[in-house]
Amino acid sequence: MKKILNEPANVVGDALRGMALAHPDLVRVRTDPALIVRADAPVRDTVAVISGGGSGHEPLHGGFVGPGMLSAAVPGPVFTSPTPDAVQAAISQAEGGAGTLLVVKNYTGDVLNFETAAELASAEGTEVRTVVVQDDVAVRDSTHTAGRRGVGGTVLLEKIVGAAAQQGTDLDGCHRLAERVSERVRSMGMALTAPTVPHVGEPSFTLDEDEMEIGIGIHGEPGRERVPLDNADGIVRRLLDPVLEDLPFTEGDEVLLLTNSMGGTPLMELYLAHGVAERLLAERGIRVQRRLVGPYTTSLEMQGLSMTLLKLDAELTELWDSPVHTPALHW
Amino acid sequence: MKKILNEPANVVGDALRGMALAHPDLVRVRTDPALIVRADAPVRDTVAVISGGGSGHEPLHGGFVGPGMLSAAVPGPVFTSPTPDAVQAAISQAEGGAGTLLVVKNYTGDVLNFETAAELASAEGTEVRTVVVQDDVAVRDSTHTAGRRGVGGTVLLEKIVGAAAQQGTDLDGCHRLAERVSERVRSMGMALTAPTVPHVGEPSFTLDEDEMEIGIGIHGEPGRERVPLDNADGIVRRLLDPVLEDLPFTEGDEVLLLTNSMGGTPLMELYLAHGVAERLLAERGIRVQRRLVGPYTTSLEMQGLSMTLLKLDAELTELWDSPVHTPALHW
Amino acid sequence: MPCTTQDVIAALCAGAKTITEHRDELVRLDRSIGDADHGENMDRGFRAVVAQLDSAPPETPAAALKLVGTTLISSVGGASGPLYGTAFLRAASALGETAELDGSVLVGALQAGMEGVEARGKAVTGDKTMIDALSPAVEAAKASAESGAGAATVLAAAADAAHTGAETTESLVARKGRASYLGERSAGHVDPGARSTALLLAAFAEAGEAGGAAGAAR
Amino acid sequence: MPCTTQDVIAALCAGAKTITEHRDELVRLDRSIGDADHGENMDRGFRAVVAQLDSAPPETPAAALKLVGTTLISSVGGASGPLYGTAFLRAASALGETAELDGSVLVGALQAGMEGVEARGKAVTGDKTMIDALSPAVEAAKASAESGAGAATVLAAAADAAHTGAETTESLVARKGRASYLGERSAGHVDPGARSTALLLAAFAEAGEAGGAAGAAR
Ligand SMILES: Nc1ncnc2c1ncn2[C@@H]1O[C@H](COP(=O)(O)OP(=O)(O)O)[C@@H](O)[C@H]1O
Ligand SMILES: Nc1ncnc2c1ncn2[C@@H]1O[C@H](COP(=O)(O)OP(=O)(O)O)[C@@H](O)[C@H]1O
Ligand SMILES: [Mg+2]
Ligand SMILES: [Mg+2]
Ligand SMILES: [Mg+2]
Ligand SMILES: [Mg+2]
Repeated sequence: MKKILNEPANVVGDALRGMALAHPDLVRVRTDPALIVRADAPVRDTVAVISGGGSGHEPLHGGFVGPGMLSAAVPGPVFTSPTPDAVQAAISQAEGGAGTLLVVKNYTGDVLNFETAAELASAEGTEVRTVVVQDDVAVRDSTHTAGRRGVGGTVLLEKIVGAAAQQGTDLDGCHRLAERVSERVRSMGMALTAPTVPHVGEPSFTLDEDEMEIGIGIHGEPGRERVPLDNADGIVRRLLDPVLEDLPFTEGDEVLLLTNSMGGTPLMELYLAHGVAERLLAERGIRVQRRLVGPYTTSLEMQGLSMTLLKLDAELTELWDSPVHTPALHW
Repeated sequence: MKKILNEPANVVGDALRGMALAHPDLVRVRTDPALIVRADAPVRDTVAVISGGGSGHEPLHGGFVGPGMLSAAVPGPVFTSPTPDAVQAAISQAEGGAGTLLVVKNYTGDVLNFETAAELASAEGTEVRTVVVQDDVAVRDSTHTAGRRGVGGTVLLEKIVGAAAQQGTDLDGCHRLAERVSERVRSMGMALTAPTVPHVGEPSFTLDEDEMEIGIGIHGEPGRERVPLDNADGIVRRLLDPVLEDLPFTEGDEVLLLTNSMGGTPLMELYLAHGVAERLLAERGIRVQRRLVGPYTTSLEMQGLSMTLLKLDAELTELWDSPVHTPALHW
Repeated sequence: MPCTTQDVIAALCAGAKTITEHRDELVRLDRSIGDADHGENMDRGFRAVVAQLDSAPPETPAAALKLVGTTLISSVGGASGPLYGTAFLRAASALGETAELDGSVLVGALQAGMEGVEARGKAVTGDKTMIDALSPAVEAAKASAESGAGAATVLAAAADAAHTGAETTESLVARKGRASYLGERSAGHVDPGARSTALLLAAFAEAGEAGGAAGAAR
Repeated sequence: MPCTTQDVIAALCAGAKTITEHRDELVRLDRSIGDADHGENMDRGFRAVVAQLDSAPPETPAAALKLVGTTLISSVGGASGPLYGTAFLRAASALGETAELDGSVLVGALQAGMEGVEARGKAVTGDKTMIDALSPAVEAAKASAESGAGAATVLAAAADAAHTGAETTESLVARKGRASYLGERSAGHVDPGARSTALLLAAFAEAGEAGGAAGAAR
């Protein structure tokens, strides 16, 4: 296993300490339980927007803690949801009296652990709401299954809802907004290589030199199908087509396009893919009004990318544009 | 070769088009010759700070084009210096009447091509100065050799000199400042894996599962030595020790620390290494006043990192802090 | 041969030992159809359980199971933490004040544990989850208890059925948990949670037999 | 058998062809001790040269070499672009108005080209660069011309010496160019630029012989 590590079991805490040193003005961290809070938390009379989940998806979520986005983030072990106590600790550090909105990616473990935390916090008198992000169209949706995963769309939701909270929107309003973003965002991802989890020591799956995985998640799980490597046009088409069909996004729609690196993809290839996506969307008459290109929801060193589309309207665009001041997003 | 590409020969142009679409408010691009200029160029009566070099080091240099940093960037083919005409074209697009400062990383090819461009531009009446960045302590310096490479320190120099130019400093002042930064900055890098150049199709070198390269450059050239894989403490020490000895940096010095990913390193490992570096510097009484952690001077998908230290003073700190508005650096 | 608090603690320690021994196997199973952490998660959780049992030995069987439940919830994370945690908490409630477990009390605890997993995870038999080991275990335990067997025998029956149940998950297409994301590709691999359930029950049963033998010798 | 503009153009096209044929070999050599682009750079440059020669055929040998120089400078990039470009530009200047090259004119051009590379790159013999092919080539050409040989023979002597010179770079530790970053590890590999110099001179010499044979037959 080729990693820059000391004790593999301590990777999350060690990384958190480094992060705190790198951004002393923006965040504070704790390592037991692991959590990251805004340096100025709690912010009085402001809804606390808190997210979390397994580590290994950086900058998600800790990189988005700061004014205009998250109040706190709760990183579990690598690819493993945090425990309820950790979530509860984050709530009690970040809560400023206006309630807490939990942003949970739809994985059984995250949902169950955050659910328990919400119950415990409610029992202690904090008002808690939850939004479950489930934007991954690679997963067939049904009430009989675990449902769709939360992936790249989570970043967009966190930015927009975080902006609303910063502007003083109340818990009800933040919750409704979060549901609205969740309904309008769709994603799909692919991988050229697999990530290696530190406590496992070998790649999560193996792919031949001429193969890729389509419909991958962000935890090293294999995708829906393994297909021959295609060129950038073919790859981007395979991601965008199901995304567009699902909502659906149609001619005249105004969208935000996130071209997301899974972690190890060179920026050159990411921009190249972004250009292809903009061309394909223009051909369909879909108008890209905002864009974000970079590693935002990653899976350790996995090479590959995901495409996320959010259907914009005036409110969402204004919230997207409003200032944000976090380690990974800043304007 | 696992890459998200259409025609490998067109990778630079294709990526530039995607970049322009991603950042329409910040940059304009041309593809023949390839160049990236500030959307508002030329900025009248302001020194044009222009850099460039082979592609594959993104976000260097194109990601640093914008108010407060570079006026233009000239990307050559992957890992190959651009030609003089391309540099000249960038000068003529960016020049606003106050002269041009060329920021050149010390590679024979870059130096020769930029030198020729400078001659041609001077002949046409533009005042041109050049600073050659040579911060890589892995290379033994001597007048009988090609000298030290320009690596991670380039970003810091571009930020600081770009800020000065934006504030109206004249060409002489920008040039002196650039030389001063160059004298105070040192770097060293290592790799766990090799990059794959699109037109080559296989990794630039091969490393066993338990080996790493110390003293690598950013063009896929092997390093000074191949050693057994070490833990994060060991790796960071091997990078920092020669950097500290070289200038030297000593107790009480105030520094900017750049913990730079070579491209494919997970952010978690990068923050972890940053934490180690801050600890080692604190032990030596060196005071880290500013920090930058992320992929800034990369080598395609190479995993690994470099450490750069810049000795700060009040002027450099103020210029570092002043606003910057580019695709990759923004505050 | 009823089952005392000491026997319960011994069984739990045996469970922890088997999880540590099978950590890598569980990681491997989860790597094929999940995210490669089940062995790591369970190992982290049961190490914490042993530490807790050592530092504050519980006084009743119910207290022991409750301690396991809360410790798993606060140390495992993932899907298996809340699910196993709930199972042990519910089993603890079912035990009430009982000081010594017999066959039918055990059935009640097993059943309550399974219902806890069902309530939280919403999985049914055939979804390729730990339910596919738990549900036949409960059935077998019931049948065994109804025929008048003691705690150790009931546990042995449950363990056997769980083992077979876990093996049947190999051919299933997952509908719950992470493996469901793979669709048809999830078939051909044993579910890690079903496997850990079978491992735990086997360890409990073995400890039960040892305890029973000791009890018989007493 | 003097060497006309047509012969020069034929030689340049032969040089381009050999570069394309050896693109991968040059990439491989540069991969070992550099950045794996020398074959790609030279191939891009000489394809551009052939396109230029086709679209605007030069009228004198000097014009042909000048066109090569400017085209390489504006299409190759890297270290080799300005170095080879300068070499051809200086060689063109040395030719002046000469319409047909003989042995001694050729020596002058080769020498001027080499001096151009030295002036820009500051390398000396033994630094493991194209100078290690060029410098013995110039010496051999001089000796051959002094013994009264014609252009083709002089070129053949230069090519032979360049070939040997390139081979000697294998054992050298680089002091210039990218290979110098490797220190001692640069030994054991032929320098790519020295190899491309040898390849070009060999192609020119072969074309010269063919041209000479044609000329003799005329
Ligand atoms: N909804 C569910 N109901 C019952 N068991 C489930 C459910 N979802 C997952 N599981 C069990 O949890 C196991 C995975 O646990 P683990 O790997 O520790 O958590 P995670 O899936 O969060 O990584 C699966 O093998 C399965 O047996
Ligand atoms: N200073 C120099 N003087 C002479 N030749 C040089 C010098 N530096 C490099 N070279 C030659 O250039 C060759 C490398 O060319 P190329 O790979 O195209 O450019 P780059 O090194 O910029 O990638 C080397 O093999 C060497 O022969
Ligand atoms: Mg998990
Ligand atoms: Mg090069
Ligand atoms: Mg798992
Ligand atoms: Mg090269």
